[in-house]
Amino acid sequence: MAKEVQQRDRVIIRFAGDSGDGMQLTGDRFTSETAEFGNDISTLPDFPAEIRAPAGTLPGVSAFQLHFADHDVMTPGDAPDVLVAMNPAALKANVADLRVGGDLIVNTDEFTPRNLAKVGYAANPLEDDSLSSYQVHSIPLTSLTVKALEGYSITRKDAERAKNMFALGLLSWLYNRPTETTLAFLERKFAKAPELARSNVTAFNAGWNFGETTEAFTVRYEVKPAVMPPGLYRNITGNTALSYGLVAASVRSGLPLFLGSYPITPASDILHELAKHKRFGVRTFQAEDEIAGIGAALGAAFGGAIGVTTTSGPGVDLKSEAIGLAVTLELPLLICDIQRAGPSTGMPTKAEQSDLLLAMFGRHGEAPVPIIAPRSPSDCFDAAIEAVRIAVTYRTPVFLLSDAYLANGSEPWLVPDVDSLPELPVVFATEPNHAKADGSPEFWPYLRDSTTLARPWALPGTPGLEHRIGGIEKADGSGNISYDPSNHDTMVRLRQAKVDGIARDIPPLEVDDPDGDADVLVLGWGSTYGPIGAACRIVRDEGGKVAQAHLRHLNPLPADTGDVLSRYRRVLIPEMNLGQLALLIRGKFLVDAISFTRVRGMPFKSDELADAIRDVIEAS
Amino acid sequence: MAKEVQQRDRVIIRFAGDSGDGMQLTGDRFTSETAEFGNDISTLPDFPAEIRAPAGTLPGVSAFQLHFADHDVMTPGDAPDVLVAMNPAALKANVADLRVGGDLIVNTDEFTPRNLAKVGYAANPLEDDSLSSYQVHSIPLTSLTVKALEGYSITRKDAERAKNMFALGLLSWLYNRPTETTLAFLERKFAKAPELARSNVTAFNAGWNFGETTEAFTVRYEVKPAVMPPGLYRNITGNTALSYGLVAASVRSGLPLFLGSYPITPASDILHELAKHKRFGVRTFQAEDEIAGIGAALGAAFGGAIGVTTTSGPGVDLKSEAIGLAVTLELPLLICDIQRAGPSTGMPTKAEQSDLLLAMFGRHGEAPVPIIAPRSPSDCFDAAIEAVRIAVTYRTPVFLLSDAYLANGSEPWLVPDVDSLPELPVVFATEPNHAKADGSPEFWPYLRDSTTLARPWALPGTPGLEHRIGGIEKADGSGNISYDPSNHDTMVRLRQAKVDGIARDIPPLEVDDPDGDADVLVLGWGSTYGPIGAACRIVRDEGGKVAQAHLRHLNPLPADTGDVLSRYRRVLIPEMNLGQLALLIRGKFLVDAISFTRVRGMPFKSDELADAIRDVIEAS
Amino acid sequence: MSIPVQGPPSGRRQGLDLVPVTAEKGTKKEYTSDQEVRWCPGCGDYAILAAVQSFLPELGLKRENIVCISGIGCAARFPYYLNTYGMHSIHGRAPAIATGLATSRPDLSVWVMGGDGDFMSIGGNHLIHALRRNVNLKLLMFNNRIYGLTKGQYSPTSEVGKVTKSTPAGSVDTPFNPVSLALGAEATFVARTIDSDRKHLTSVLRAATEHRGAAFVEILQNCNIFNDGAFDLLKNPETRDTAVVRLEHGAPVRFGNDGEKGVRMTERGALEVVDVAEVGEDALLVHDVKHEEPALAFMLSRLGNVDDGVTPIGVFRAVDRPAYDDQVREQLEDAVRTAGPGDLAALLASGDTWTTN
Amino acid sequence: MSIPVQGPPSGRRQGLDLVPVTAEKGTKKEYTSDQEVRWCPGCGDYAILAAVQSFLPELGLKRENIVCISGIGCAARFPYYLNTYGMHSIHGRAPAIATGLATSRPDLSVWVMGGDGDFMSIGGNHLIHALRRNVNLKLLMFNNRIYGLTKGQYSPTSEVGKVTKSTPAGSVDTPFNPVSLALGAEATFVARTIDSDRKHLTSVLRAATEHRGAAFVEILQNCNIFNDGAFDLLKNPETRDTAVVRLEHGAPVRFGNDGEKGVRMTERGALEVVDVAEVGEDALLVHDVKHEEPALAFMLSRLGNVDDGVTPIGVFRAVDRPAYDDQVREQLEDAVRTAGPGDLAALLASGDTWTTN
Ligand SMILES: Cc1ncc(C[n+]2csc(CCOP(=O)(O)OP(=O)(O)O)c2C)c(N)n1
Ligand SMILES: Cc1ncc(C[n+]2csc(CCOP(=O)(O)OP(=O)(O)O)c2C)c(N)n1
Ligand code: SF4
Ligand code: SF4
Ligand SMILES: [Mg+2]
Ligand SMILES: [Mg+2]
Repeated sequence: MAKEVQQRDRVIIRFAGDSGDGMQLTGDRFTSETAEFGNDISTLPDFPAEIRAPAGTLPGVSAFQLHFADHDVMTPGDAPDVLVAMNPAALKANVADLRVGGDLIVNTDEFTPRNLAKVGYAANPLEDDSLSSYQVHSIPLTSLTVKALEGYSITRKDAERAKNMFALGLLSWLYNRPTETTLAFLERKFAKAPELARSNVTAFNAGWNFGETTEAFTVRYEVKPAVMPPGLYRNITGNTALSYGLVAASVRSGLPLFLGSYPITPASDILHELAKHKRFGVRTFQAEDEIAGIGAALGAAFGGAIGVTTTSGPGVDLKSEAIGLAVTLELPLLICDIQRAGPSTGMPTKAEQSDLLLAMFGRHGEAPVPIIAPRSPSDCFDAAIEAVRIAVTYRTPVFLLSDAYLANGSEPWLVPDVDSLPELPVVFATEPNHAKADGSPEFWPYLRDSTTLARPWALPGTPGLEHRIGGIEKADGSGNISYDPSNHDTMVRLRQAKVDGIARDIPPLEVDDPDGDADVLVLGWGSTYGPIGAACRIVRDEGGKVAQAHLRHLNPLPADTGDVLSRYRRVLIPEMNLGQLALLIRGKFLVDAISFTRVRGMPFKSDELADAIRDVIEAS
Repeated sequence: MAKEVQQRDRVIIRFAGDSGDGMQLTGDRFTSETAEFGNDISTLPDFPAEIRAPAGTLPGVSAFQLHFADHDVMTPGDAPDVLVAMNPAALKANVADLRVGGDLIVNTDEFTPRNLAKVGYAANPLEDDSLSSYQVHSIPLTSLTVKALEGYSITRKDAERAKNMFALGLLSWLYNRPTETTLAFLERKFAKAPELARSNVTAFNAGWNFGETTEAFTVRYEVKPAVMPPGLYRNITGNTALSYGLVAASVRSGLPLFLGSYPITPASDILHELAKHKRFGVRTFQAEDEIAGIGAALGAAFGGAIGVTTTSGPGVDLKSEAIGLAVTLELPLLICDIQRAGPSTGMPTKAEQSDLLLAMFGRHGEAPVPIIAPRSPSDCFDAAIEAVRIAVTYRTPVFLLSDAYLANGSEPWLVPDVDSLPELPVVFATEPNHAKADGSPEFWPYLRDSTTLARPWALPGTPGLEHRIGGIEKADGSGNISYDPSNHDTMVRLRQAKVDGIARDIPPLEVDDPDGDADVLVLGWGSTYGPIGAACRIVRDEGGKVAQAHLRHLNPLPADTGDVLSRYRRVLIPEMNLGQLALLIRGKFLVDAISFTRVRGMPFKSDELADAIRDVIEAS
Repeated sequence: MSIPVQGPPSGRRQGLDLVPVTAEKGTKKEYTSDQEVRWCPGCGDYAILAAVQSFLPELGLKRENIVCISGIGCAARFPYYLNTYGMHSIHGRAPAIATGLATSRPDLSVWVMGGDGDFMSIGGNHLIHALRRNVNLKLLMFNNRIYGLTKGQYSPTSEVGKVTKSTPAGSVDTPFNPVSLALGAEATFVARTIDSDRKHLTSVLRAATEHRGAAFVEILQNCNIFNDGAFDLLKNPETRDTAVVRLEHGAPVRFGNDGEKGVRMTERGALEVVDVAEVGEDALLVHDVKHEEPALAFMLSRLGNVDDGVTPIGVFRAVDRPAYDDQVREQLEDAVRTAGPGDLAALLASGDTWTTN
Repeated sequence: MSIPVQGPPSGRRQGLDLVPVTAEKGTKKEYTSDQEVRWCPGCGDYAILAAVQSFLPELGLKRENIVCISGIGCAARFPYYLNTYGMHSIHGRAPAIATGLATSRPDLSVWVMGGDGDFMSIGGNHLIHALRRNVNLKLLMFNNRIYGLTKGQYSPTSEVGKVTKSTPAGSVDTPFNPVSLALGAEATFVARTIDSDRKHLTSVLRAATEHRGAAFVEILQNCNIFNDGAFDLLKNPETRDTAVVRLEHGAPVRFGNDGEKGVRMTERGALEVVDVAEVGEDALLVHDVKHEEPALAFMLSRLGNVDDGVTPIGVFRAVDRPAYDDQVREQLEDAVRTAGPGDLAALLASGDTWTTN
């Protein structure tokens, strides 16, 4: 009974199984328990590609990884310490990532000749020595669960399905997690089917007791709670945080939120989430295509709403023309691009950072658009508010570049106090702003604010300000159609200056250079923040010196970016693309930045990044 | 009778009038006569914006400028020596450009109080001294024409309309042009209305005789023929040359040409031109939108045609997603972007070079596309053939970036010998190229040529090569769907390497550095070739040293670009955008290139470029 | 100003309900902007503009609550000339943009103007979706059966065999019949009228504004530059009475110089043109714009195929169906009614939470 | 190989004319690719795949001359599983891509497969234009009334009130009736069938291949994950006979367990469901797929509105009209016939030329 308890400062667990095995749910529950316990966490779900592949096949494998620790966690982790493999496909697809010496928990019931053959195992890997570098725990999870549930009046299928709760119980025991939230969750989830609720609870307890009783496990682990700033926490994914950020921006600005969107992985969840918040006056319009989605958002913006459109790469392509219209109309608009692996359909469920230059340049003509990128799942909340702030202040479309990893990954979030959120005051035009030659007042829709260069936002319904805007070049000030060559030059430069000028209004680039004497700066953007931070930590732990800076504003860049870069001998830019930020930084600052790229649809491993940093330090 | 004849080495004439005044036709005819005479020429039509504005208004002014000389001409000229203004609007819109001391020929009949008021002339400029810096020739062109045509059984309207032929006759006399082609043209044009033919000929002759007889003109000018390489010449616009280039590529490759297009200014004329060439098996498909246009072209390419789509900026935006598909399908496809002033609708009839970065980066994911740009109207012919060559050789979409100026501008073209045109041999796959595990043959659509990295082009209808391609990431070689992370990284880099590798297959960057000792290099691309060349000539004529290089291949750049750049102390990059090539050059080569930009919808003036060059020379 | 995003308590609405009215109707002059009109002299668009400028004041709405949204094309220049709020957007997308505006602003009367290319070529999809959704928009399509602005290519409503710049050997594709297409797309209001018939045009506009939901109006418009005379048969005093069939709700379908012709349904479910004197008025089809099923209206839309050159004009269909935007707003109101207005702090703190201190 | 771009001398063509045939018909196995099928177990797409794989060999065409083009969606995975040429393209654009292929290659039999979202949402415009043009394509729309691939949002064919991930309070927009929309878009061939009725499905496919031009086939398809049972009424042996109306050319429209029900046209030009015993078979509407006007077919497409839950299946319309691609090719042939094949040297040297030496 009294098993040995070992201390760990961090653990990475991956649950892997068939799409139908409920691995996402298992992961979610373990995450909740762990959060409740007080560890810091980072999670990474790894869905199968798009459609549900036939059971037991490789494309059907669904996985969920979580990393928890007694200190702050920056990534979902590179190599799992524990892999739960519910079938041969899950084993095959995931075992290579398992740390040598790690725990491998397999559901032996599924290791039938048929299932093994399905994924190309010539022999049963549990029976040869191919897994000898791991601590293998072969457990007939399915049959143990079914046995535990004998006597319940549920179908055999339902009994088998509960095996994920058995596994969860076992893992909860292994890491000594609090179980209340899971038990409460099961009651809630099966509120309408009490027998299912009871049987799932039983399966969960059976798993716990199995750990406690059996000889298979000789040690339990303990991971102490992390010290985190005090406050109310919840776990949150990037897509949820982004949605909440939009709702918050609507509340704080007093403007209604209008989402025009067409479903696409991995952005659809934002549409789903926002569709729930009708009480906040949020309108969600599922359009006939991406163009209609952004078009409707722009129409709503003309009417005074916060117009938002959410999509991923292929949708951004289609929205290009409308974004260009928004640039020239100078209306606020938010385009959220949840980046996925391209080109074309690519790998829809996988992450990539390859839309940066698309966001910068993906429209004909000179059509500058500010770009913001969140760095972590919970940061999507703040990034969304900041993006809306820029859009409404500067009357401009703004790009928010998230990605599939941020979208579905999660981490604990210190729930902010509503009053601490930025206010987003918006002043609409109500009066004429110009005098005609005869002295009578008139309204000039392109007379700019001298600081922000923003034009007035005059809503339909405002008497006396009736005006027409359009995509043809406009005369500076009056906004009337103009084909005057030098006016065009002026307007092109004004639009650029307006966007460039936002640099005055954003914080300087924060640099994390603990001793202030590093030679090498690692510059990143977006979801690589965690892996880069973890890699820097690895390098520093070895005594290496490295500085980290992470860009939230990609366009314009913070005003001091050039200064910061010039303080370091070498600049390393890791990206999940072929070097898009690197091109911009090199072109703008003539700094010989080193581009380190991996385009695998997955976050960097902190180990490989640490290697890259070491290489640069050594070479410099 | 025997008027004084003065020699000129070059003359710039601008015809300007109302849209209904036939100025384009007049310009065209004068161009033909001048070409026939043997001068070198460059022309620039300047259409009114889109719709026909009401008669006599400024937006309704239509102009045509031509520059002819006894030596090679590089641009349509900065400031006209002669302005023909058919009405007050034409005068007002154009007179500021006229060289001081230049000839101003005005049609006094149109200078009525009503017409003057229409364009905001408080007083008749012919009657105050506002035009005193020009040689004003006030001529009642309309009434002289009508008088000359008394007795013809045509309507008064038709008689008035012939005033452009009167003006043409006068100018033809003034510059001593051969008149046969115009007379023959009129016979052809009015073949079905002989009375109109006769009256137009009479008007033309009346104009000639008016010059000969009246005191208004005391000198005639003579511009000697230019020395040009011997051969058969014709005048050609960029859009026609581009169309011919496509037909030639079809003939030389033996592949049928398929154009999928949606009308848009200034690209529509290519559709119109190609629609005429059914005898060449050219299929033109006027699609429901730009996406369908490129989609159909891609479908045709799958079937073995040269698939082409023609458009301008807004259309390119819309085609982005399909271009990304073509990138990953690795099928040949040509996207001709006839750039116009943006963003959004912008100024549809005006030129700009602002789609370069769109062509480079305007698609989600890493989706590299080769880019070619013609440098002059006739060069569109060769550029089109080169673009098709790259597309079919490398199985890739290719961008051809022309612009509104090249599209409508014209110059003499030494008609090439068909046999001298590149052959474009294409080999389709006919056999399996791989062996299954069991040794039986199979076809792998993504097994690449080891040199070009091109994949095989296997046409439907080829037995044994049945295969499926798609936008999802494909396994290297087999082309089967693959979500394997490292395969994706491989494929992303392979597609990039394929495009980068084209650099091996294009000529080195030609540098025009007469003495080989210039410190300053002017680097350009596209339609700025003429103005840059003319500016360099101006600077060199003053004894300045400057080198010129012009990029035809924008992606990839010629392999020696970096070398060339490194040979010069300063690099100046003039562009009709905000510095798009400059960003690429700086980012790629870390060269502190100076960007000189004007975004006015019109070609650079060679004078302002010469100034810019002088500044750089002085500063370096 | 504050934005009235919520309308009064819900319930089925009529025509321009929710759009604020004014005591003093405006004048045509007030509805005319200061921008110079730049269509070709003689263009049919002028007549449409004049009709709309005269008609709008009649509605007695606050002028600032009228918005006109267009795409690109000659027709699409329309907003510049109306002294209301307006947006000249991008080619084909006006119905989508207007959908967003109408859905978020119940207090606006939203008009969409455009050409046949704008609405039926590049914008075809947005049009049919706006119609099936029944968004509260007035959609006026100026059908000149040609692309005017791009200087004369054939359009999706050009007749077969049309020789244009892009079809020198004649077009080969069957055009859309805009009325049929709209009916096939579940439109609740479909009408056709003619640029030059000011009275009829105005009466159709009036019917369209009385309709709540998407009202699609095809206006046959002469492009005297690139497709001159396309509708001469319908305009020429000599031919028009035998060519134009004026549909009137509740009346038998008759036409001809003295109403001597009529339209009757055959047993096979087709229409035929008959001599009223022969068959008697009772045998004629009685037009019913309120028919819950669009099939009869659809049949009428094909009359030109049955009897060459005959063109029915007027309202084909005008049935009640809740408007998309009204329903969207109702869902918001319902949510607030049943669960109270949103509480941001509660939202942020929803789900499993824990506290550390 | 050389590309056969020109067909034999022109003239009106039938069905699959110009596509090379083979002496040895293939087998279902030969038409099955080596790729693992990745739909959810139980998905209706399996039945459609099996039917197509069995049916195609029947045509006796050379397998390499068959091409299947799709957009994106579950349905759009179809090409991977057919051992013919295929392209899995981008969302909604398959009809456009196929148009280019069919227009340039008369020797191919081109099929377009996709879902209701692919064809009617993002791809709606390409669909209606392909139909009016009458491009020689077989367009099969797998209508599961949901977005499957993106995990369950409502689609333009979802019924009003549908609760989905994106419409938690129920959808408010009226869906398209795909048959009505196609007819409104001037389609020459329109049919509807059901995934699970192999025999009917195959008979409709046969009719579609016999048709030259665009053949639009709506296949009601069960998505057992996100919209399970959507068509149960039409499949359940208890209800199907009274719910499904099988249209047969030339036959009176009857249905019911023993054909006891029938469809008749009222004087008002609407349809009604009647008791055959009462009215007599002669009173029933006789279905005519060849009717030159689509109005009756349109009326039939609305039968479900008239009598709730009744769904007509079969061929609604199948009329002759020259195919777009055939006509395009004829224009090329004509040009060559009248003016000879193109001469590049002559083209380049056309217009005003001059010589210098
Ligand atoms: C995306 C895009 N494609 C093409 C064009 C070019 N274009 C402008 S208007 C137009 C069609 C005009 O025809 P129609 O809509 O019938 O209007 P009309 O000019 O006849 O009134 C086209 C093709 C454009 N502006 N934008
Ligand atoms: C441009 C673009 N927009 C959106 C998507 C996402 N997407 C893929 S399939 C699909 C709809 C699927 O529904 P349907 O066409 O009915 O096919 P089903 O999966 O139901 O067979 C969507 C929205 C995409 N791949 N590309
Ligand atoms: S081109 Fe035609 S539609 Fe356009 S303004 Fe002129 S007449 Fe009117
Ligand atoms: S989600 Fe639905 S349509 Fe897609 S494969 Fe599964 S059952 Fe079929
Ligand atoms: Mg038109
Ligand atoms: Mg579907």
